Amino acid sequence: MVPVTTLHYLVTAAALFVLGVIGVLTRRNVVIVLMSIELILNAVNLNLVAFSRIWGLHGQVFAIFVITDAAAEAAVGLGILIAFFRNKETINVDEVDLLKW
Amino acid sequence: MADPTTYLSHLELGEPDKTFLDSNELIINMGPQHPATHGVLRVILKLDGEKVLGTECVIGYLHRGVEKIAENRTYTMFNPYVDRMDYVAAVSNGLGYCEAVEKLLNIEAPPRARYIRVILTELNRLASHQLWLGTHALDIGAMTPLFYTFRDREEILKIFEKYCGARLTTHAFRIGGCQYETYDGFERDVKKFLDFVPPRIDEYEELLTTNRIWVERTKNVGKISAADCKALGVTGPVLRASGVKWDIRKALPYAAYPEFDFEIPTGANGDTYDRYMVRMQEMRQSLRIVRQAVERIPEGPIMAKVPKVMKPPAGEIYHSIEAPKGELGYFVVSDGSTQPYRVRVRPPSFVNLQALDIMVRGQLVADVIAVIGTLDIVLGEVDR
Amino acid sequence: MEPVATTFFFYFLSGLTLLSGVLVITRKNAVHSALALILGLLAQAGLYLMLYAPFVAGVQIILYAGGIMVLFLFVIMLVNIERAQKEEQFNKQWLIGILSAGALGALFVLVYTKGSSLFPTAMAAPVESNNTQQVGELLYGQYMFAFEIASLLLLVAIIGAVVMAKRRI
Amino acid sequence: MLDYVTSYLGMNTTPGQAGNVFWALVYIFVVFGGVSVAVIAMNWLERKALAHFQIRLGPMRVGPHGLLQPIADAVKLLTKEDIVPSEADRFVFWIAPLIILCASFTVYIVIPFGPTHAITDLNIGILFMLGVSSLSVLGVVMAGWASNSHYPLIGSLRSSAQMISYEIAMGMAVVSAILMTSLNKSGTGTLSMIGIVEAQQQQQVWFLFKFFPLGFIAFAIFAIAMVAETNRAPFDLPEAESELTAGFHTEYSGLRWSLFMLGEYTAMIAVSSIAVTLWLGGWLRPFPNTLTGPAWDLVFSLIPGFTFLALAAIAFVGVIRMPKHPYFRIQTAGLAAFGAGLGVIGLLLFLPPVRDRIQDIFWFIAKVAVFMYLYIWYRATFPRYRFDQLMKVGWKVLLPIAIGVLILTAILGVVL
Repeated sequence: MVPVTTLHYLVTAAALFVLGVIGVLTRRNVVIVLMSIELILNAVNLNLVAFSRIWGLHGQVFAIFVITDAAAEAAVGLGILIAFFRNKETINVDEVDLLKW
Repeated sequence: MADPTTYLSHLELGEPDKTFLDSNELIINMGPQHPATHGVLRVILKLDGEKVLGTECVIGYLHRGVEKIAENRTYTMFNPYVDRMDYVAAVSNGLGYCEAVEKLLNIEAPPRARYIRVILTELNRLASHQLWLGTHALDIGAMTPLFYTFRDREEILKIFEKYCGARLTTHAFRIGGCQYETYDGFERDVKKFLDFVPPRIDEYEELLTTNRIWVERTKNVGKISAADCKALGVTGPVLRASGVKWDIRKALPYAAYPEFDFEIPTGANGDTYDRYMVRMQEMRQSLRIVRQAVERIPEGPIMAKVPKVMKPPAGEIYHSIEAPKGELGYFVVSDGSTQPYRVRVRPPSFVNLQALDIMVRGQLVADVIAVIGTLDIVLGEVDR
Repeated sequence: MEPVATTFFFYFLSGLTLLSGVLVITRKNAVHSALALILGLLAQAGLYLMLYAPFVAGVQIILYAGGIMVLFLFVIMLVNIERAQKEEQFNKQWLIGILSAGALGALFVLVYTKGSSLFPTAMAAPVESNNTQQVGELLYGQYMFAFEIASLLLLVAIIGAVVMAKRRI
Repeated sequence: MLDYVTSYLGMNTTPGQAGNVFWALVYIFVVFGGVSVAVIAMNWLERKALAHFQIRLGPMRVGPHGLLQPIADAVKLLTKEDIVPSEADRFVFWIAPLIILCASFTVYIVIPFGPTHAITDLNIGILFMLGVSSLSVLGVVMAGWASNSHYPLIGSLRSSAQMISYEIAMGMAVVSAILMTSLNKSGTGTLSMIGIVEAQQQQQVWFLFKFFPLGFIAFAIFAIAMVAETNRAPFDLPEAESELTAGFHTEYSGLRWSLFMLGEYTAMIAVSSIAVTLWLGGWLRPFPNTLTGPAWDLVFSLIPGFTFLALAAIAFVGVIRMPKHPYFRIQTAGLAAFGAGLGVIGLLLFLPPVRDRIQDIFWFIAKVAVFMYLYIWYRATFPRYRFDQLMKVGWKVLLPIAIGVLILTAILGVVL
């Protein structure tokens, strides 16, 4: 069997990234779109940590920053979602087409 | 005092599929099978998150038509039925009914009977308050007081059992006096009980009165003002906790109460904690009354001269007593026959339950439980 | 400590990650998606452990699986998902979306095949024992400024979320 | 193969670190079984102790003094009909108790019952524990949501808010204990559970008494927060039976419900273990540095045996006090057998090889047992908090104090 190398992790991360992009581009449910964004961020994290295996711990530090960003993004995104849902009674991303209501 | 119609809660049951975050309400059905509704009360709660926007009580799950039954029974035959209304304070119920019919018949129970009545009624008040304390504390989450109060209530029930053979639905009194003379050692039993119970009451207070969590759970919860109490006809400890010194035992004395020296404990804020304190002090006052009564109990007959077939003259009478839960009134109408034309009961639980809505509006779900507990309702009496 | 069965665990965990990713974007019910995502996050924490990054793995479990996903589940419960389930799940431009994502994937494949020489195949084995300490030293030393900015970002996010989610301020 | 199995024996480390899968599995099974037995014993003990708090007898019918009651309960729960509400989300409903159970059991991977008596020693041990135990909130949320009913939903929302809020205060208290581990010459702290206990050994003080009263305050905050974390009285709002019937597990019955209970008790033992490890010196025996010398070592190593002998003696007192009526013959014999079993265990613990190995585990379990008893005591004494008061306590009292203690600990650690 081929020994597991950095490239293996990178390929996994790339596949995860593509899955996330597909989710963001095709789903209509805002919650799932937000979760797909989490997938993308996770793919990035996996890349960073995999690289940190070679080039020192800086990648792990950045992974922690990315997790921080993900938390902030989730909080704000879900806040917007709740405000939106309260006004329009839907969580359909196609109907988010007004700049004000 | 606002327009009384504002107290009629008009709960419009909104669309059920709306969630409660988008400024819409959640309708929750509390009961009729719920551990904290003391029987089969059903409260429809309109909630905004955990905040109560309104309540509506649905009653009648325990309706047995007691008042209607009275119209087909003779005065004597109806006597045991009243025990089934407030089954935790059956002696008080019997006392109210017997005295109402006695008034209608224009007879008076002999002094010894009246003393026995006072002793048993006050013991029953204590038992009722103990049961209230146990269940109320259990509702708020303190499990242990329940067992302590039940242990001590047992002693009272033992005295009842020795006196009349029944523990719960005692049927202790008859129209015109008491059926049974006290048993040998009755006074000794009661005195022993009087000595043993005050430390036990201190024990309950030790567990609860200064307990931080208990105070936080009950202070400023379910507040009701004296004016609102009066407007709704709320009586009993609930009224007294709001600062109104109204006790039928003092205001419209009956039985042998004028002969005893006791105080009416009152509260100031009308919150759940005050009602708790009022009831705790009432327990001690009850003991005081019982002690005086048992020391001064006169000798003599226990039954007035009552005709075998009771045919009260046509007329009507309203007689009320201070039951553990508030004013218990009997309105008896006689058409001169052996059966009452109409008996109407004014149950304190039923009237006090009306206050639930204003007491819990704007408070949290957990407070509904505390307030139902503090109202001390018995569904047998509410539904009759 | 030498890791055991590295190859097996790598394929197992990365397979789990990818499977959960597929489930996330295909489930109708958002709660099921969230569950799949939690599974994926945990599998990824396992991958981090295999990469000798235990601290990141711990943070992943605490923050992602225990914090952010609870937030997601919370919101899913609060918004009405019954109706969202009955509606069309994919939008009209789904074909274009998949095509562009596929193009992106092709780009990745291209980069990794053409540039495979860039990545060393042999892995250095960093010492695991004081990983947390080293990360901490970097975080509070070299990346101090970034750390402060991140904390400010979180504060802003908290305020923003409260402002948006609160009904009346 | 045999070499592989025996290669671990005699090693001075945990099987996980030694990389010996066989022994790791053995440890896992031992810990899993031990915890399950502890939960069963805890079940019986809670019912009996609570009953005696409340002037009742508790279970008396099944076995002598109700000793077999937990088994009877387990049989009842296993044979009960498994009801799934028709509108429930079946998959989520099914998986929610499993998540809680897995989360609570996974924590035991890093709990050190002794210097080598742990499944493994992760160098992020305490982080791992907090993280994994925080996963059980997912199970609670999902159980409430999947039941598709109002009471469970409110219960689970309450519960998740409560668990997340108290996790923060808990984390702060834990961090202040971790800071104390770095107060050595090299200034390197550790997150490893074994390392934390060893740090206490080196500094010759339980962290409870370190920087008195800072360590004590942090411990108190943790002790309060852990009760809230495990949804026990007086913070048992999620399952406040008088308000929400049973909170998030209202719709559960039979086996699944028992999984929730198993998870709850397992989590209780787990968080108590964290508290013991961080502040009460883990497996260290009392006064390891003042009462030193072989004589004291001997005295302390005899305590486990005497404890079991005392328990056996209590059982025999029960045998003597048993009514002499023939109806009770089997019960008397059973209790005598139970007491004899305890006595045999006690005698076994006197054997030198056993008593040296068992000491650490005994002291750890004894300390955890104190917390278990406290849980029961709380339940018998306190009323229940209201939700807003609970939040107030968590955010406005515990969290600021915890942060203050953390800062003071850091300052003192630098200054001293």
